Amino acid sequence: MEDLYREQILDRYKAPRHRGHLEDYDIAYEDDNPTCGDHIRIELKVQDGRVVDARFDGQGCAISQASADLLLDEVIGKPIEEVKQISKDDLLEILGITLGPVRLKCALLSLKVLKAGVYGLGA
Amino acid sequence: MEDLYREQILDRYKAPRHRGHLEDYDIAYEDDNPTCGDHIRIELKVQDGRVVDARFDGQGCAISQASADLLLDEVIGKPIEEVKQISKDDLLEILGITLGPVRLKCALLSLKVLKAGVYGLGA
Amino acid sequence: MSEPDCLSILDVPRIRADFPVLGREVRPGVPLVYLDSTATSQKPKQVLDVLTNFYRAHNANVHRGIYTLAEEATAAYEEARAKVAAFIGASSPEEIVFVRNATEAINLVAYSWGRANLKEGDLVLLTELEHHANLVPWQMLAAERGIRLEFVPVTPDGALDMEALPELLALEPKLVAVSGMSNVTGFQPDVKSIARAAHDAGALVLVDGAQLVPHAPVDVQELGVDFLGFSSHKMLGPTGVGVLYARRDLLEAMPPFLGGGDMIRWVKLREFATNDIPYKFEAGTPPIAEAVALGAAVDYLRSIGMEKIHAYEQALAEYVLPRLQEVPGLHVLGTTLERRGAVFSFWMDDIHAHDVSQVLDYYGIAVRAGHHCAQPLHTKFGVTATARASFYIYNTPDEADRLIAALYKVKEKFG
Amino acid sequence: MSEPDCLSILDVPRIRADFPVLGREVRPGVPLVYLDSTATSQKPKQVLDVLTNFYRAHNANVHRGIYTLAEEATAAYEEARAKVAAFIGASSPEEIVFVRNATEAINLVAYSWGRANLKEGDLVLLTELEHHANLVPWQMLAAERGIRLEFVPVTPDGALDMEALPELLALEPKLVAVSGMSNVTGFQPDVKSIARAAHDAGALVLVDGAQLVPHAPVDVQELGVDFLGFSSHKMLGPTGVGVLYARRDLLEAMPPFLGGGDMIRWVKLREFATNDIPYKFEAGTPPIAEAVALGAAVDYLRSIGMEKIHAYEQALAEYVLPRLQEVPGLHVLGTTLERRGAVFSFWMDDIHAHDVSQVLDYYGIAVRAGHHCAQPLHTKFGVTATARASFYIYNTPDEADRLIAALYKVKEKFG
Ligand SMILES: Cc1ncc(COP(=O)(O)O)c(C=O)c1O
Ligand SMILES: Cc1ncc(COP(=O)(O)O)c(C=O)c1O
Repeated sequence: MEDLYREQILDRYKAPRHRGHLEDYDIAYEDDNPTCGDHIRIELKVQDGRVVDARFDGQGCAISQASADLLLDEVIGKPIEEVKQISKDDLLEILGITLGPVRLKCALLSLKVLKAGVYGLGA
Repeated sequence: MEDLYREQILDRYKAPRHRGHLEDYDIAYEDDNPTCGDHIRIELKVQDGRVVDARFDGQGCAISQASADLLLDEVIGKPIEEVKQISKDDLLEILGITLGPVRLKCALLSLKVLKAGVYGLGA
Repeated sequence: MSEPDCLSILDVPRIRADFPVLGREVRPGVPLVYLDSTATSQKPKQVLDVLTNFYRAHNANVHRGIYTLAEEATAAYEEARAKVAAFIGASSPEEIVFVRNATEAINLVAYSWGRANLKEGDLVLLTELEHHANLVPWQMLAAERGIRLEFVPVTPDGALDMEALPELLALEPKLVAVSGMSNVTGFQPDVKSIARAAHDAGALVLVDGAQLVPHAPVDVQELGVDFLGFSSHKMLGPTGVGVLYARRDLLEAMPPFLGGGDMIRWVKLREFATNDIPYKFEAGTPPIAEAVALGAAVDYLRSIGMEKIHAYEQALAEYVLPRLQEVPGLHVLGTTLERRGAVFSFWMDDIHAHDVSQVLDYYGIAVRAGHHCAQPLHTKFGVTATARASFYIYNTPDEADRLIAALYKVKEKFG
Repeated sequence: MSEPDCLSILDVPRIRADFPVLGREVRPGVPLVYLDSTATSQKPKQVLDVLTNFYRAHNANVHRGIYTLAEEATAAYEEARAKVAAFIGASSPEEIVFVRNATEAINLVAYSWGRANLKEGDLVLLTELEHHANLVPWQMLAAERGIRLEFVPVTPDGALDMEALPELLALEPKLVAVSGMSNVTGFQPDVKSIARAAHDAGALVLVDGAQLVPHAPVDVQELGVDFLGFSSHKMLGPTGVGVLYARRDLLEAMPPFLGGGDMIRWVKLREFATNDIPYKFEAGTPPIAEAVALGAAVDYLRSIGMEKIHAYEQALAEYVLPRLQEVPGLHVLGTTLERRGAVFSFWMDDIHAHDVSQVLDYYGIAVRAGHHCAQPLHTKFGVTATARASFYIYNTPDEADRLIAALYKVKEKFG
């Protein structure tokens, strides 16, 4: 547990910084993990090719929700081209934990949603 | 081999006593074992409820053919009612060998044909 | 039920010694508490010995060979069939078809019996308790053939609403397909009464026995079951083999399902004739070693006694359920103590089942999290996922205590 | 080919030491000579160790569990899939579906791809060499859907008549389904050329790899195979598991076959959505331990090298065939030495194959007798049953000598 539920993750789960909705956004996308019911929606505000603000909403396990919150830390302020470069490994490094196959899906749901959004699947 | 191909069986296989056909018969039946192609036909001549003569024909392995020949030894001269009583165990005792599941089917084909005949399936 | 009362029913420490995996530590110093036997059971060394001994001394393909090994392998395989037949009270071994698992057993019935006997508008009556294995094959048939599906409702305490049955049977279903024991609520429907009523209404009865057969005595003739499917891996046997029991006359009338070697009487280039039952339904090389080892699992279960196993699990349920319900904010899906096995699915306020399971794993406790392949039942109860702790003959009340203690830790962590 | 030449290819004595059953005596003083690997192969201890170790230390159900054991079991199962994919040159593990055996693999294609893509009058091109597993599923589809079947003829020496192919392909079959190696004549059709020609004619290509995959290097991409089915038990792995390889785009477009847990994305009472490949085709608990052990069998085969195995068996064929043909009154079904494995089906004048096999068993020699699930091929050659001796990596030229010597005894006995 020490390894999996690091303070950071429980923290972000209980008191997320980026949970909520934007009044006005340029990109939004949502998806879920039907097996366990994890759900994530991400909204991005983009100006001059740069993400100026972002929010997520959703429900699910601590890993999936904390991962979304930590991911948005990374995203906010970055040019959209750099956001596109964020990899699975980057996110796992931010999370700082080793995950089994099932939990990996939880952790990566937010990234999957983000990517689908920035690659133009969202509106 | 000593146990399975007793002299008696090889003998009967090579020089059967009852192989052939009757000019005139009251009961005849034939069947086969489709897996291995063993085939047996049995013809019986019945007078006053008693089997007065019998022949078999067919092809297949030594066990199936010798079993038919030895079975007819038993049958000839017997009242049809007693023929109906001949059991699987009787035949195996006559053969005097222990058989695995596959060979059992070979050994019992003649009895199956005989029974089908005397119980009126043949004409 | 107190701990010692439970343990007077079954000599669990002795049983545990037969299961190598139970000696394992999940991490150094953290012993395994395996509470996921509903997903798959562990295997005693008696079963593993038979499995490896088959390969080490008797391995050959079955049914055709005349040589020593092939005869031994065939005899062992057919003996396993006879053991399974006796175990569930079938009238003969020919009524036992070896398949991969309970899922394939039900699909076989849907493909073979279903496609030969059900036409557009015909009704199959299921229940809201069902595992996906007893839903999806019928949904596929509904999509393909236009058969109708209706469902016996589940009560708030996780049992079947038997009062709804007469009305549903009045719709004249052709088949009533019901789980013998829910893998979520642990409820064990009264199969005998359902079968009697179904037969009176002119329906055949299929029982999904994946959970029932490992946990309770089953006699298909006395229960009046026409089709029964179950899996070896949930009853101490290996993966890769399961059983379809069907009444002889049904099996004989059913068209074949899979085509290939062994299921044929003869084959020409453009046509074939089918073999006798049960071989008609066993195309290709069967799970030989697995079936033989399933026979050893049946021996093991019989040596303990299914009555005793059932009684032990009922006693465990009485021990565990109230203690679980004492955990604040914890809700059990399936609260009846009547006709139930020792399976407990639950959710905790504001804590996702994944997180529950993960924290429990930290304490060595293996429970499953998810919808347990019974999504409609979860939907009905308004939850997406539950954690599920399930007990079998090798689990102790002490392990239940450890589970409860760890659940308080979960609350602490996430509170 | 001389004995020492064969043995310079493969270190057979060392290999034999890995196979516990080969130390067995059929009767006291009569060691086993196992010449029936075409029916099922023996298993090395490396495979048995992985199999039992799975149950002793890691056993859990796959895909859903979050706890340690379940994660280990899932990782082991998926690793086996990746090993199999690499072994046959699949472009990704998702193209590997675990089934029971080669027979189920072919049935899966017939049920799923066949029923979705073939309509009345469509042609499936088979060959006269085929095993029942690659005949009966198509005959069933012909009876149900009115598809047509045509057959590439077999030549008198037991090979395929490739000259007939262009004419048959001109009939525009939708699928060409051909054995990669005959289990009767040992002939190994030129799959690559057949696939190229079939593709040019607009057909897909299914290869029955039950015999090919255990005995020769296979690269599905290089061969141009669209579907490939094979069985673990013929390639040193356990019974109860087999493989369907299919190209990703085909698998993705195919409707599901069996319904139940794991093959779904979500389930409501009256509808479901399918999971991603390969899970879409794996309903219910898969043969987990068996797949993991198949992975170990693949490791074992790779550690020897499929090229070497193939070369050794070709050398054995060159050693055995002429010696067999010297036995007076003995006729081999399949006399070509080109493109062949070390499988020899034969009949002896006036002696039934059962009797041949039985006498050989007396000398400890295990050969199969019958039609070897290739009845049309036997009919074509005018025989009902043959005896079949088949060799694998653990068989020696010395064992072939013992076979030949025993065949002379058979003649003596029945002469
Ligand atoms: C060429 C061929 N195809 C298919 C099969 C069927 O294999 P299985 O019985 O493992 O499904 C066999 C095995 O006998 C075979 O030799
Ligand atoms: C009630 C019930 N039915 C069917 C199944 C399916 O069993 P299997 O996956 O072995 O086919 C299960 C197993 O999870 C079950 O619990």
